[in-house]
Amino acid sequence: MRQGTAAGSSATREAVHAWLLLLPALVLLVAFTHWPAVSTLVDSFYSTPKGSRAGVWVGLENYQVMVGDPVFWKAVRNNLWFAGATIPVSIALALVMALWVNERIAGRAFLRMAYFTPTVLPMIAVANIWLFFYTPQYGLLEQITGALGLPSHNWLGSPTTALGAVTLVAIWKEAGFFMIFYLAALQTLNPSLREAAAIEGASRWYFFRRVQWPLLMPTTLFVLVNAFINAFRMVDHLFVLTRGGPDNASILLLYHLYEVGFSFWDTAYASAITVVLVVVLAGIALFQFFVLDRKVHYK
Amino acid sequence: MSSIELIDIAKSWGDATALQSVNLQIEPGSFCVLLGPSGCGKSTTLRILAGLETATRGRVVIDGRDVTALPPAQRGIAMVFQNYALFPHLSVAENIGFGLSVRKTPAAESARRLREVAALLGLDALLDRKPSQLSGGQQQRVALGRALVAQAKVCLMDEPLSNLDAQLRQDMRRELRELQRQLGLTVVYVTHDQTEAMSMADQVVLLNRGRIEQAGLPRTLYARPATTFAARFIGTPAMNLVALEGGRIAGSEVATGHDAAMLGVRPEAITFAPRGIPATVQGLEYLGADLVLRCAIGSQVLLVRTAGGCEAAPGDQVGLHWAPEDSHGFDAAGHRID
Amino acid sequence: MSSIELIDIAKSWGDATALQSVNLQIEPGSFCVLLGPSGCGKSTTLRILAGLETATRGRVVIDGRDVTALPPAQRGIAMVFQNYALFPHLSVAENIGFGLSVRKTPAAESARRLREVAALLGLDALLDRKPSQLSGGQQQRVALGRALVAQAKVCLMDEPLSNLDAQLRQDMRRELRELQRQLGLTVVYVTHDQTEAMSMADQVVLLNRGRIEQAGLPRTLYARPATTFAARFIGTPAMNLVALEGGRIAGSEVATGHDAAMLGVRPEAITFAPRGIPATVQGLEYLGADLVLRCAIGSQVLLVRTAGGCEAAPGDQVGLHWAPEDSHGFDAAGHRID
Amino acid sequence: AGTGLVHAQAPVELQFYYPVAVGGPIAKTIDGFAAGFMKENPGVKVSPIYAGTYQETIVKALTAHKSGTPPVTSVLLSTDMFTLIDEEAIVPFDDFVKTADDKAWLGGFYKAFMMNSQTGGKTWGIPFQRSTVVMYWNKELFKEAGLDPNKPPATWAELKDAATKLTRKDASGKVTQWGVQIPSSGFPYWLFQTLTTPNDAILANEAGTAVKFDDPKVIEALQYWVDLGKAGIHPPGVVEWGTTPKDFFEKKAAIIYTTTGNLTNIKANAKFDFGVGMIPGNKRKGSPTGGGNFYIFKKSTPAQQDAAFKFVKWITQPERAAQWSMDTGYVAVSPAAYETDTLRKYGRDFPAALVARDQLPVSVAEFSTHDNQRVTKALNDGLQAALTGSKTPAQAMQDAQREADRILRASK
Amino acid sequence: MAYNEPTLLDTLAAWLLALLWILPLAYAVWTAFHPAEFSTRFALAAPLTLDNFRRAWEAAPFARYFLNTTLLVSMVLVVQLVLGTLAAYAFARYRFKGRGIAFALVLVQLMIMPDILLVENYKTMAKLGLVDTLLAIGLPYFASAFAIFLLRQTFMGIPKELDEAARVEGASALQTLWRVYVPLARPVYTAFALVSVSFHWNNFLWPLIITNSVNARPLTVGLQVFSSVDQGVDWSVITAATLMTSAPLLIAFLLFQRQFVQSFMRAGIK
Ligand SMILES: Nc1ncnc2c1ncn2[C@@H]1O[C@H](COP(=O)(O)OP(=O)(O)OP(=O)(O)O)[C@@H](O)[C@H]1O
Ligand SMILES: Nc1ncnc2c1ncn2[C@@H]1O[C@H](COP(=O)(O)OP(=O)(O)OP(=O)(O)O)[C@@H](O)[C@H]1O
Ligand SMILES: [Mg+2]
Ligand SMILES: [Mg+2]
Repeated sequence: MRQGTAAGSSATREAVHAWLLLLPALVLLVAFTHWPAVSTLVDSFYSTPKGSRAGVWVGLENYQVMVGDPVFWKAVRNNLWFAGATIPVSIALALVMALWVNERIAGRAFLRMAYFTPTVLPMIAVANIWLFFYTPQYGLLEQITGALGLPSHNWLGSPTTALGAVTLVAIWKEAGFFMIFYLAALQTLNPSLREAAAIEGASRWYFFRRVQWPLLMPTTLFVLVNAFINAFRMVDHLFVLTRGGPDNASILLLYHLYEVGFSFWDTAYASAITVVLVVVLAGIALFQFFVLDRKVHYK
Repeated sequence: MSSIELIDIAKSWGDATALQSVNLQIEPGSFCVLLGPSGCGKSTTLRILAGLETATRGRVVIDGRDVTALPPAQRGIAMVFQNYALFPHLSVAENIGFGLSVRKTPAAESARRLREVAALLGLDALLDRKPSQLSGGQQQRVALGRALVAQAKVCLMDEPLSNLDAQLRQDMRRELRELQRQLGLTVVYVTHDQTEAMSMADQVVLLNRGRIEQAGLPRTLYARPATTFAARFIGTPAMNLVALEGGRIAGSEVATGHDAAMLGVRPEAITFAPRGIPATVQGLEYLGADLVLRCAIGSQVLLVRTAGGCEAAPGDQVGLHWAPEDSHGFDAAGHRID
Repeated sequence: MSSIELIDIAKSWGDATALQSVNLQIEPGSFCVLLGPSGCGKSTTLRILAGLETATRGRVVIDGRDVTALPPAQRGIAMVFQNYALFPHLSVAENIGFGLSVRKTPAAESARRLREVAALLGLDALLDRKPSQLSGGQQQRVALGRALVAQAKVCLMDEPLSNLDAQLRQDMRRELRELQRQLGLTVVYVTHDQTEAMSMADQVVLLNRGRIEQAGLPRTLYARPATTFAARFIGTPAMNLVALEGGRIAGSEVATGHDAAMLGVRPEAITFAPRGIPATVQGLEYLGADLVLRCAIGSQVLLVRTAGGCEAAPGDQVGLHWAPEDSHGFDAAGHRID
Repeated sequence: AGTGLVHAQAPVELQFYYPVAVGGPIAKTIDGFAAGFMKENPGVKVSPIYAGTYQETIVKALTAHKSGTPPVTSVLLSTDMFTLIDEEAIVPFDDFVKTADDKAWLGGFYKAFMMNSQTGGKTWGIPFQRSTVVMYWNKELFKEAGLDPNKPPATWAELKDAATKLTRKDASGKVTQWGVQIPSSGFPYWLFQTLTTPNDAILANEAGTAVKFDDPKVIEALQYWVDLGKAGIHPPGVVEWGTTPKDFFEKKAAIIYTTTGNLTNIKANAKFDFGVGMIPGNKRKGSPTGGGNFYIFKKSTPAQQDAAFKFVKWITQPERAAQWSMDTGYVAVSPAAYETDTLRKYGRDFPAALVARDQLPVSVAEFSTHDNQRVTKALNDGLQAALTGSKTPAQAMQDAQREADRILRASK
Repeated sequence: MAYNEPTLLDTLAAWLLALLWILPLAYAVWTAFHPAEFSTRFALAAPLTLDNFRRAWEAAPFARYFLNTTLLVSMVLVVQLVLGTLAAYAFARYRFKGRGIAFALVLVQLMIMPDILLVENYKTMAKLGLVDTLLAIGLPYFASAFAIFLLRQTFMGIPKELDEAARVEGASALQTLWRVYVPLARPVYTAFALVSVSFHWNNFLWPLIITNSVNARPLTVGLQVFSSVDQGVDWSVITAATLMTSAPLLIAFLLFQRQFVQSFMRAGIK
């Protein structure tokens, strides 16, 4: 009996400590994220207020509009394509890069910096530089393909390649970013495991597959959730490169959302898109997290 | 069967020197035990042998092949790490079978070998556990299992039994020795347990501060220690080393007939004899089977090992005796005088 | 000085039961040694005592205070972990001084204590190293130092000397025991080394499969093992346990005068006597000071410990003798018959 | 002059957002204006606030507006007028125009600029940094192609003709130099107006409530644009706005359409003799205007609004407008500005700067409606679809019309 | 040892990828130091010039912006690390009711695009009277789900034995955190710091909207002046301005990447 309450009180004390540790972060989160997010949810059930005309309750109308919005669906399709390309490719590249620069490879400091540049350079500049790369006729890509005798191509201006072109920029940006986290994680692995594997004659691939990869799972989970979310959040370069064009060939959901919110000023409809985007993202990301977290090996 | 040769191996990290100049020859199929005090360079020697550490100087030759620059995987060795180095995310079975699956050993064969090793080490019931769910000794056995299952021609073991209880340890010793003989393994074995060294070794190598102090048959090291260090290091309790002053035990009139700076006598070589050298019991330590008495002669103290049942108390006067062939003389530099 | 009481402690992880029902009383200022085979629950007991593991059932009382629900920091204990658990990012000095600086011990005082402990453990020259730059034994000494410097009233040590060489280990034992007496510490000490258990313990607790098999004075455990398990576990080589058939040694005509299922005789209690029980030498093991002979009587095998110098060869016929008071009878369930 | 008797101890705070859409030390010029104004009006404290591009400026302004703390005045796109009205963010200037002087001032701007500044009989914006689309051509390339470098194409037919001659291919058939290039990224509708206007089509009504994308004249204009591409004398697909001047410098395009705001840039970077001319006509001449107007925000105090009005009036005076035009390459907003000595001299030295002015009489309003960006997007999408060949011009414009009608239903 | 070291093939591939990755930077360097006409032509004989940098430097009060940005990123980083560390520790080492939900609530921040919250957050700042301050720029980013998530993953990977050892030594939860977890997670802190600093160094829209005066505005606002595309892209000045503003970051990275080299987890735990 006594023991039960003693154990109980220690559990309570633990919980109090934990919540105290969380408190500052949670207060700020609630104030600057959750509260605005809830008001976004509320807004999505009203019409867009225009001047002194307050929004009126319209129920699900904004959502119905969304279902009937062809641009929205185009953005959804594009975004799925974009996510399907950026997530695996950037994670794989990040991992390979991290594995390389974690070793004593020639020019390690330079390689690290090279891979990290996408994170350092501001998007405004980067997008403009990529714009140059993609420019027909004298752009870098053209200079290269031209030297190889290939025909000229308007990468950003043709609907077949615009999405691929912006995807490439995203991969470039993401891979270097995630590389940093893999690199940090690799450094915390116990080096004697590598020795043990070396003695057993494991090849690099085998060692990676059986030891490093599983032990990097906490980081992969982190990176995966972020890559997934970023696939729906990274649109900055669109503003410079294609503005979603031509004819929505490269439009992504968040870009569409920006258009609706900050160009059309249809805040209610924007709220509805936000709500759907956040709910779907949160659903998938949290599912990923809570399912995978169980399978991840932590020490 | 593989021979091993270490030629003039030295190793230092910055200022810290772990090995000074180690030359060692290990016969194919033999069991070589590295002995020595903590920090003397035993693990370092093994790690250089394995190729996990690059020697600052010197060469490693296995089977006549210079492997100094070869990666561990190409040296054909197995190893038990002093800190186990188990894969934390793999089960016991996977840890043990790691090398087998690396080498793509057929499934049936690996299952059989895994079963055998697990049975040998008493791990059958634990095969699905993760290392974090094992006791210290169980982890050590897994580490041992991982090395044994490989059946590599050369097996390096760094204190593989240190966390096992006496009984299990004894069983293991026997099994290891048997396995080694059966498979013709060349084993290099680090231990701090002399019983282990004595009972298992074909050759004992005694290291001290990164140098080989003495290498030879166990019996030789016990019976004819080359230096006072070797004399003191081997045997429990350690050999008594009594300072002599002009052939007499310092602070007494007892003549020894030795012209040496030090006289060594093993505690177990001393018996009680009414007409022996008179000594005073100063203290005693009970060790179960044995009793160790601390006896003073002049200014010197000698330990005497006797049967556990013996009745003695501090202050008792006793007579001590030892055979001339049981006494060892050392010069002032600590070298044996024969 | 602190007393410790474990009341009906049980611990399991899912299906795996580590402790079944442990009741233990440790006197204030005493030195209690936990002995037992690998995986029997020694570390688990210590960890429950330390508050690192929550017992599935039962209570822990230190100094009359129920600490079952108290966090480790409030129990006033120090601990040496079996796996050392050194802080890899801290130097040796910082590792040892960790607790002192956490408890804001004045700088002068901590410096003094650090110096003392470092000197005691022979770590003076290594104070600035990181754990990764130490040998196994050196790491273990750092772990020991971290616990000693705290001078907590209760000190838990999990195989603190397992990776040290015999000599250092003996020194350490003596120092530890002295320190414990001086400071009036209550020490709970896990070891698999019986010499250690015998020479250091005020009380030996023998665990087997999560239960206490026998607890008592070292001499009692040696002289009057309560079960065949205790009999076999304590002593090296282990006590001979000979199956009896109607009072006779199985497979022979040798009558023992015991009405028991098993007869126990310690190898060191057996002497050679021309008119003793006839036996055949089957094998021998050389242990330096000692020689262990394997002798067969009927279908049973007995180990006999004799002096290392003894000359014997397999096949020799010998006569064995032991005193009646050196023989122990056990019933079929393995319990002692007195 | 004596209208604003302000107490010295209570200066009126005048926050003023402005975007930067062209290169050059614009911030310095603006700060200079602000300082000059404050010197003459000690009761007012003007804080000019750089607010990014046009798009970022309106985001910033409307965000502040929605939080109840908008700037007092801001330069925003003239096409944002309907949006700002709908948001009830701004007040018309008419209320402040009290004196005859004020009225004269208001009437002094080019009509073409006022088209985007007035609706429903009220003036909501005052033209400030305004531009229009003109044609630039490379005289050297003209010479090389055997064309008269001083006689730019003036009609669609001439344009097509000249462009055909100006297009060059290398041995493999790859075009190395395009005859003409009309950018179509970002705001294709604006460039499209350089084709619809000459074809005598006006895309939106003055009230901003109806559009005529499916007008045959509009489709014809688009067809012309698409045909330029099909003829292989205009780059295929969507042409990037931002790189078009560079294409011109690099001689990858012999004729380009772009804003007058690019004049300074092209003057500085073109390493060859170039000409600036009016947009070629078809049924008529004409080009859309563009750029930014001053607006006054509703949620500021009357005193602030008064001060803002004064500031706007002050800054659009001919001398200032002239200076602004010279510094930035924008078109000066009133004929009076071109009568100033500074601009007159500048025009003499650099006649190209006057082309925009000369084109203004035939210029039309930049396309703008209620729910402007949404309707614009419908049009842009249609244009890009046609230019990339995924729809026929007729189809594209009909689709855009349908979409625009749907959007504008609510505004009617 | 020779084991597992990258082969020549790896080195080649790594360099090839690196060259691809650094291409934008390389282009920026080329363009920034050459006159505009060489921004699209790579002639070895091209003359060098600092004129682009001069033009960029004069276009905005960059000195002040550097100061603001430095203050901003330091403030944001410090607060993020402190709050993130505390929260991550709670998630990694405490079992308590509502943990899953609390963590989900934190993760949700990752999905919500901060720009969507512009209007609401502007209102909040206006209410707090913080508009046009550095604090206002940083405040919404102080609680970083990214940091919390990252540190949680890291803390979970730190051997439990070390936590136990610290507690046995009498360390309180916070002491354990500070003396054991934080130092052991150093490579991860380095990684996060680099990323957070880069992000806030380059963050644009929110700072632009919430600030009005030179006193509070960060570098990117200055940088943005050159991105205006109304008159076409002037790569020379954009790249010069970019190099100018990013140089501190690049140098910081080169210095701090060494922090990754140290690995700790070798000894002390069997
Ligand atoms: N986390 C765990 N989950 C499941 N079983 C465990 C766990 N930890 C320990 N055990 C089991 O509990 C039993 C007791 O473990 P404990 O560590 O106390 O053994 P020990 O007596 O210290 O052994 P050793 O001498 O080998 O260190 C062992 O059989 C072990 O496998
Ligand atoms: N990385 C290192 N840097 C500096 N010194 C080191 C390093 N590793 C080991 N040493 C030192 O080298 C010496 C030999 O170490 P080694 O591990 O070989 O000892 P050992 O004989 O195995 O001892 P033990 O029995 O205690 O394990 C020790 O004094 C140790 O402190
Ligand atoms: Mg060692
Ligand atoms: Mg244990």
